[in-house]
Amino acid sequence: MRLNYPSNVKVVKVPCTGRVDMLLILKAFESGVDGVYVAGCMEGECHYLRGNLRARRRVEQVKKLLDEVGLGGERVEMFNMSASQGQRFAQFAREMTERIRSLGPSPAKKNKEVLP
Amino acid sequence: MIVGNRKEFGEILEKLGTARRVLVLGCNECVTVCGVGGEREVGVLASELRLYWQKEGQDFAVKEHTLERQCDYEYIDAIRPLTGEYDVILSMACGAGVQYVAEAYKPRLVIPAVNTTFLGVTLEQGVWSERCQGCGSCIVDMTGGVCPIARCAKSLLNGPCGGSSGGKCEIDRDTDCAWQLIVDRLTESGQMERYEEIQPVKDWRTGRDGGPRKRVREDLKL
Amino acid sequence: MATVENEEVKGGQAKPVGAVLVVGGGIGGMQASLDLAESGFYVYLVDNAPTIGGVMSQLDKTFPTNDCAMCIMSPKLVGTGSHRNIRVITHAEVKEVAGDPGDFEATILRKARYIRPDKCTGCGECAKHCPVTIADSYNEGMSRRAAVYLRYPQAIPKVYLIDREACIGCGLCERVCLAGAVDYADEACQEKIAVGSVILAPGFEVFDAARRPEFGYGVYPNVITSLEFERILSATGPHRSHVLRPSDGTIPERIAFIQCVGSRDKKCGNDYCSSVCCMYSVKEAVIAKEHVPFIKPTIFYMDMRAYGKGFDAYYERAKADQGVRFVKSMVSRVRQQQGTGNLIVTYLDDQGKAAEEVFDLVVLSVGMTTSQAVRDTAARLGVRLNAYGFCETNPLAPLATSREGIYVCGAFQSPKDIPETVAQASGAAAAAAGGIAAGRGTLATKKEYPPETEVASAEEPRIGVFVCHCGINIGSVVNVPSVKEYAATLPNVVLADENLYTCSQDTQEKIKKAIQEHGLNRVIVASCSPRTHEPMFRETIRDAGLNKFLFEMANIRDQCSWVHMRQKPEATAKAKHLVRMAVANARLNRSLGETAVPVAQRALIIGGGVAGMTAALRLAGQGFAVYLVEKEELLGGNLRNIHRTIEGEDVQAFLTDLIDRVSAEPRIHVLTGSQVTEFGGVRGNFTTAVTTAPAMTAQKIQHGVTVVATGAEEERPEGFLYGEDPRVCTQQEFEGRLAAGGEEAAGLREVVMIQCVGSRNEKRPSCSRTCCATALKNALALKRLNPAATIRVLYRDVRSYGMLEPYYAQARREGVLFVRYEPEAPPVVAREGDSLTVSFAEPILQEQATVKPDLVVLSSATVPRENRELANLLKVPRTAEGFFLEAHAKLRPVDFASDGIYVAGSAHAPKLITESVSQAYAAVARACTILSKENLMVGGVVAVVDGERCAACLTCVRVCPYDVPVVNLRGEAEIDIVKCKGCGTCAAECPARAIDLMHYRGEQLEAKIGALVEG
Amino acid sequence: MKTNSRIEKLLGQGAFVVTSECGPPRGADPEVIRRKGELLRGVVDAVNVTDNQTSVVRMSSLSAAVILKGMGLEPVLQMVCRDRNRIALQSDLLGAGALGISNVLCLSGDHQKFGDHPQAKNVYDIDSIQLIQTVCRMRDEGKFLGGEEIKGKPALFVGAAANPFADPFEIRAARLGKKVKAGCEFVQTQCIYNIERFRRWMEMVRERGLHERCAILAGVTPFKTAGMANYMKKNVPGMDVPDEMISRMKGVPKEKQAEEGIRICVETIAELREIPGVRGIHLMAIEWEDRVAEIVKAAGLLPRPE
Repeated sequence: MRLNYPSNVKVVKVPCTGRVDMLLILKAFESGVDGVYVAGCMEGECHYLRGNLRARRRVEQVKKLLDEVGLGGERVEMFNMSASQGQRFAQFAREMTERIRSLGPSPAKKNKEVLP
Repeated sequence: MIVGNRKEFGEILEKLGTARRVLVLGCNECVTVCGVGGEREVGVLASELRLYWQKEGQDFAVKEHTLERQCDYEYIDAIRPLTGEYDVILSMACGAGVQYVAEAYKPRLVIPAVNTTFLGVTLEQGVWSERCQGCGSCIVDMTGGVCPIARCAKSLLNGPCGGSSGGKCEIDRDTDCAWQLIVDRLTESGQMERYEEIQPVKDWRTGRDGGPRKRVREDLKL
Repeated sequence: MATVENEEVKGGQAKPVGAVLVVGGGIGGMQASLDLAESGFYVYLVDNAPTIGGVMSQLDKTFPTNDCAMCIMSPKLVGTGSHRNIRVITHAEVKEVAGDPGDFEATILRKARYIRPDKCTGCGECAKHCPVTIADSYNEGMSRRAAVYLRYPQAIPKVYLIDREACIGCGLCERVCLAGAVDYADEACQEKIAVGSVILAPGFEVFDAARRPEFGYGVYPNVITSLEFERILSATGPHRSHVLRPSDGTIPERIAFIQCVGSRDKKCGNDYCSSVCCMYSVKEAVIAKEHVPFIKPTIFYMDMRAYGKGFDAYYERAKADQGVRFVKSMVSRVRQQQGTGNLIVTYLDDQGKAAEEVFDLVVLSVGMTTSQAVRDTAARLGVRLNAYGFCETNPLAPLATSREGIYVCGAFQSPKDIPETVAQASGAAAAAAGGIAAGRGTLATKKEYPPETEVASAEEPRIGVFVCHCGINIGSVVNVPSVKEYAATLPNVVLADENLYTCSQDTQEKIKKAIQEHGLNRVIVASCSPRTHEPMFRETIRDAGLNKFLFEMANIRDQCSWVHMRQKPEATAKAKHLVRMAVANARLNRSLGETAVPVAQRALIIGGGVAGMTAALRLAGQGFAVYLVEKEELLGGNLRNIHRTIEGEDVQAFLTDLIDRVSAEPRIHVLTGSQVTEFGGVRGNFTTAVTTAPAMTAQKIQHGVTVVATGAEEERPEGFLYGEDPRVCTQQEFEGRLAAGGEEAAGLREVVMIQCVGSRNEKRPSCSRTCCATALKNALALKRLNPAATIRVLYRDVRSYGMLEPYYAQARREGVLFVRYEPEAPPVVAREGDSLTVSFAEPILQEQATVKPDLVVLSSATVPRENRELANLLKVPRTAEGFFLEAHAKLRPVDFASDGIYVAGSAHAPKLITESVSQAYAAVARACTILSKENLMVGGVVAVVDGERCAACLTCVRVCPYDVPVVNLRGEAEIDIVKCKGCGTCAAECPARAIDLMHYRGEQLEAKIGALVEG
Repeated sequence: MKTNSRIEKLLGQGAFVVTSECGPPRGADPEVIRRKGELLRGVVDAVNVTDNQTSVVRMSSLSAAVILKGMGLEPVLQMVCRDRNRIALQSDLLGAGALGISNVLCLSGDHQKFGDHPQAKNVYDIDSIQLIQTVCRMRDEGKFLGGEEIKGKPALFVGAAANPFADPFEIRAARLGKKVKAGCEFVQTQCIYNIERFRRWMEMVRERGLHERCAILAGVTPFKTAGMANYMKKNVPGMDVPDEMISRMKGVPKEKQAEEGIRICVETIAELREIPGVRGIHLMAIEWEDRVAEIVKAAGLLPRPE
C-alpha cells in the first residue's frame, strides 16, 4: 500500500516470530540499535500455531532484562498484525519510532568491547 | 536435577566490583535443563553485562563459555588457557560447580551468578518443584513415594500437622500438603496400614548434619 | 510412476491428454488447479477477469474464523501464479470444447490487454500517470481508478491492463513505462489447447438488487448490497475500513440487514436458498461493530441458516455477546425519510404484525446467481443447467456435469461457502484426474537442473550484488548508482551491478553469466520483495549451478523506496544499510540439501461408509493400492440406514453398487471387522497396525497417506418418551418404516416431527445440518403415501439451504404445517390415557396448543462415531463435539494439520450424501498430491540439532507446536527433517543453544543485526 | 498415678476437667504472667503455657510455667519441635521435671513463616509424636533417646494436641491413634465450632477405643467480635467455622457481639459435655483471660474440684 513510515525502521526477516530468540534482541542492542520490535501474526493466527505467543513471552522477559541493565524495557515491544494490514504495520513503525525518539538514543552505544 | 535461580543482575554487578574482564562460565548439565546456567543463559548474562558497561562507557571484556560439567575436574581443566585472560570467572553452575571451578583456579576470583535452590523435578515447561533434600537415608517406600522431609514444611514423619487444609500446606495455598499426598497415595495403593506405624526418630547423621559427606566406591577407584 | 494404466479410460485408446482446463480462477479454480498440478497434470486456468482471485478477493473477513480473506488466500494466489505446471490465462474466455473425454480441444479467446505481460513488471507507474478516472469495479464502484489498472494490489498475474472503453488514448502510460510494456495495438487472439478433462469453476455473481424495487436499491443512496458493504469494511476498500454511508459519509449507527434478497424468492424465479447470506450478514454485522462499537446492527431474517461447522456458535455469540439484533420477519419495503437520507423499513414480525423502523443504512443480503456470461459458456460447452441456472448434477455424483469429461465445482454447482467450494474443487480435481490418470506426468514437467557447484562453508564467499532500479520505482527515490558503489566496498563483494529491471529475462541471463565469469558463490538482488520475486531469482542461480539458498534479497523497494518516497537521502542511506545487512547474511549462507524420501504409493482409508468407499474407488481408479479398514463386519456405514435422497435417488441401490465395485476392485484391500491399533510415521511413509476380528490377527501396512472417514450416526435421543412409547421414533427409524411399505403410512392420521432434538443446545451447540432435509424428505414421502395425513414440523429454523429450499416450498404447498418453537419452550411429548400428546406454543395465535398424533418423529442429532482413541493414535485434533478438526476451517477443509492425513465425510461434520461424496473426492485429490510423487523433497529450512551440545532437557520436545523433536536412544534430541516445518521455535528456546534453524542460523541473524547499525 | 499431675488425678477420679491457657509476655516482666494467672485461680484445673505461639518470640514457656507453679497453679508446659533439637528438648524436659512441672503438651509448632522471625531456620529434628515417645521413654524407661540411662526421671503427664478439622479428615482419628500409641495420655483439641464434624471425629475415635486410653479435652474459644470469627474462618489454617456461626455473630450489634460470643461458647460447652468420650474442656480465651471465670461459671462448671 506504500504507506509512509520512518526510514529508521529496518526489517530482519524470520520465518516466524517463534524464531526470535531473546539473545537476538539483546545482540541488537549490543550492536547499537535504539529499539527493537517484534512483528508477529495476530494471536490465534500464527501460521506455525503458537510461535507468536512464545515470542511475546520472550519479549516480556527481555523487557525485564533491559530494565535490569538500565536501558529501559520500553525499548522493546511485541506487535501483532496480519500480512494484509499495511496500515497497522506503518502505524506501529511510527508509534515505536516516536517512543524511541522520546527515550533518546540507547545509552549502550557509548562504548564497545575494547579490552583485548 | 539441581535447580537454581539466576541472581539479580544488581547483585552480580556488586559482586564483580571493579572487575571488567569476565569469563561467564555455564554448565551443560542440570542448570541448562532448568534454564538457569546453560549456554543460552550465559549469553543472556554476558549480553546484560556488555550492555551495562557499554551504557556506563567503560572498557570491558566479557567471554562466554559453557562446560560440559563444572563438577568434573577434566572439563574444568580444559579451559585453563582461557582463564588467564580474565579477572574473574562468573560461574553459572550450581554451588558444587562454582566451588570446583574456584578450587581449580585459585587464587582467581570465582563468583556465583546462580543461587542453588533444590533437587527437584520439572512439573511442566518452565516450572520446577523440590523433591529431595539429600538426607542420606531414603524412606519414601513407607510414605507412598512422597518424601515428607523435603515436601512437608515441617519435615514431619508421622502425619500432617493441624495446618493441613484442603490438601494444601499452612504456609501457602499453592503448596501441596505432603501428608495429604502421602495419605492419598497410601489409600490408592491400599497401604494405609503403613500410616499407623510410628516412624521412629530419624538418624540425621547420614544427612548434612553428620558433617560434609563423601562417598567412596572402592571398586571404581583407580 | 505407479499409475501406468487406468480402467476408467477405455482400452484400446491412446493415452489421454495429461492436461486439464479449469474455467474460473476464484478460490475453487485455484484449488483445483493446484491439486492437479501437484499430482502430475498440466493445468490451463482460464479466467474471464484480468486477474485470478474471484469474489473472495473482494471479501474483508470470512466466517466463522474472522480470518482476513486476502491474507489466507494470498498463498494460493502466489502458488497458482508461480506453479510451473499451471498456465494462468486471464482476461479470456472459453469459446468451445470439442472432442471427447481424454482428448478435448478447447478454444480460448484471449482479449486484448494492451499491456504486454512478458514486459510489465507491475510497478504501477502507468496508473499513476493516467489522467482518466472511472468507477472501480473491485470496490463495487465506490471508488475510482485509472483506465490502466491492476484489479487489486495482490493481483496475480501482476500485469496491468488498459480499459480501452475508458482510455482516451493520450499515450502518457506508454511514455512513462520504462519497460516498454504498453502496446496499444494489442488484439484479441484465439488459441487452441489440448486437454483431457475440463473443470468448470466460474463461480457466481450477486443478485441484481434492483430487481427488487421495493427495497430502493439504486434509488436511495444508503441502500447498498452486502458485497458493497464488504468492500466498505475492507482495509483496501473505498474508505480504508472506515464504516461510512454513501449519502453523507457519516458513520451509520443503525444498520439493517435484509436477508434473502433474490433468494427463496419465487417472484424472481430464485426458489433456492443462497446458503451463505445468513452467515455473511452475521459476520458483516459483527465486523462493523468491531470497527465502530456504537453501531447497532439488526438482521431481518426468515430462518437463520447457520448450518455449517461452528456456525451456530458464531451466530449465538453474535446474538448474546456482540450485540447483533435478530428479527424474524418479512420485510415488505424500504422508503427514504425526507431530508435525512435515513431509511424506513416496513416489515411483518413473527406474529404477523406490521412494524416500521428507521435505519441509517440498509444492507441487502443479495444471493448468488449464475451470470449470463457463464450461462452462455455452459451453452457453448453443451453443459446442461438446472431451472435456476446452476449446473445440473446428480446428487450421488455431484461433480459430473451432463457432458462426460467436464466436471464442476463451487457456487456454479449450487450456492455454497468457501470451505465447501474448496472441498468440492479438490473433489473436481480428483474427478478430472480420474478420467485421465494414464496421462499423468505426460505434460506436466519437472525441471531438470545442472549439477550443483559445491560451495564448502569454509570457502571464501564471492558475492555478486545486483541493485535494481525497478523502472523508476526504486531509482526515482534511491540513488541506485551510489548503492551499487557502496555495495562494491563491502567485504567479499566481488561484483556490484545495477539493472533497470533485475527481474527481466535478459537480466537473468546476465546474472547467470556473471556467476560463471566472476566465480560468484553468493548472489544478492536488491530490489522489490522476496514475497513475489525470491522464487524466480533462486531459480536463476540454480540454473547457474548454485544452490538456491545461496541467494539473498535486500528489499529496497517495498521496505524502502515505496515507503520513504519523500525522504530521498534517508531512503538511499537505508538502502545501503539493507544491502549491508544482506551481505552480512549472505556471507554465512550455506548450500542446503534437500533430500528425496521415497513415497509409499498406497493409501489407508479408515471407515467403509460412503466417504471411505468413494475415496477408495477413486484412489484405486487413479492406480493406487488402497487398504480400506472398516470396524464393522459390513461395509456401508450410516448409508445402510438411508433409503432415498430428498431428490428421490435410490440410496440402497447406490450402496449395493458401491460395495460391489469396491469388492471387485483388485487394488482395494477391504479389511472389515478391523481396527487401527498402532499408527506412526510421516506423510509419504506411514506405518499402521491393523487388527482384524475375530482372530485379532494383526498386520502392518506401509502407506503414504491416510484418509479418516469414520463417519457419524444418528444419536439415540433422550426424553420425548423415546424408548418408552413405541409411537415415538427417530427420523431414520421413520424412514425405514416408510421404506418398508405404505401400509403403516396409510393408517397415519397425524404426525408431529420435532426438529433440533439434541442439537443446538448447551451440550451440543452445533446444528446437525441434515435433519431439516430429512424431515422434509420424510414428510413429502408420507404425503405421497397418504396425502390426507396431517404433518406438523416443530422447528427452530428451517435450514433447507441451497437446492433443498424448493422442497421446503413444496412441503408447504402440500399442506405440511411448520410451527416454530423457541428453545426456552420446547414441545412436550406426554401420554394421556392411551393417546400420545404433543403440546407446543403456537406463535401466531400466541397460545399453547396440544395435539394427539399417531406418531412423533424426532429429528435427532448427528453424532460422530467413537473416535477418541483413533484421534489419539493419529495425533489429530477433534472439536469439543467430537468431530475431527481440519487444518483450516476455510481453505484446508479436508486436510489435517499433520501432512498426509485427510478427513472425509461426516467424521468432519454432519453431511448429506452428496456432500460426503464431494469431500471423499476432495480427500482423493489431496492424497494424490503426495501419492503421485515417487519422492518427497525434505530439508531446507529445518531445525538441526548439534547432538554434542544437547542436554536432552526436553525443551524442544515440549515447545514444538508439531511434536516433532524426540530424545533418541543416544540421549540427544532428534528432529525429523521430514516433519519439521521450520518455524524455529525450538532453536529460539534451546537452553543449550544446541538447535539452529537452517538458513536462519543464530550466527546469520546476529551478523545481519550487527550490520544494521553503521559499523 | 505416674505423676503429681492434677489433671491426671482429676481424670482418675472421673471428673470433667477444665483447662485454659496463658500466653507468656513478649518481655521479661513476670507480673504479666502473674496477673493472667490470678484471673484463672480457682476457675480452671490447669493452665497451658504456650511455647512461642504463632512463632512469635515470647518468654520461654518453661520460665512462665515455673512462675505459675510458684503461684500454686497447675501449669501444662507446651513444647514445640520447631525451635529445639532432641538435645535441647530432652534437656528442657529434665529441667521441667526438676522444677516440679507435671504436665507437658507435645506439639509440632506453627511454621515460622507466620511469626516475627520468618527468616529463621527451623529445626524439626523430631516431630510431635516422636516427642511424646521421647517423654514417655524418659519417664517410663528412664532412658534418653540416645539410649543412655537417666539419673532422676522426669515425672510428666503427657499430652498432645489434636485437630479434628484439619485435612485429610479420614486420617485424623488414626493420627490420634498414633499419638496414643506413642504414649499420649490426654489431648486438647483445636477450637470446636463445627460440632457436627467434631461428633463424627469422636465417633471415629470411639471406634478405635482411643477415648478409653487417652482423655479428650474439647477445645473452645469464644469469639470477641464477628470480625474475629471471620478472620479465623478465612486465615487460620485448620479452623472450621460454619457460616451460621458467623452470621449469628454478625446478626447482633457490635457492642453486643462479645456477649454473643460468650453465649455461643457456653452453648458449645453444653453440647460437648453430652458427647460420649469427652472428658473435659480446654478453654482458649485468647488474650481474654478476664472472661474465663464467667464462661466456666455460666457453663455450670464451677466450683472446680479440689
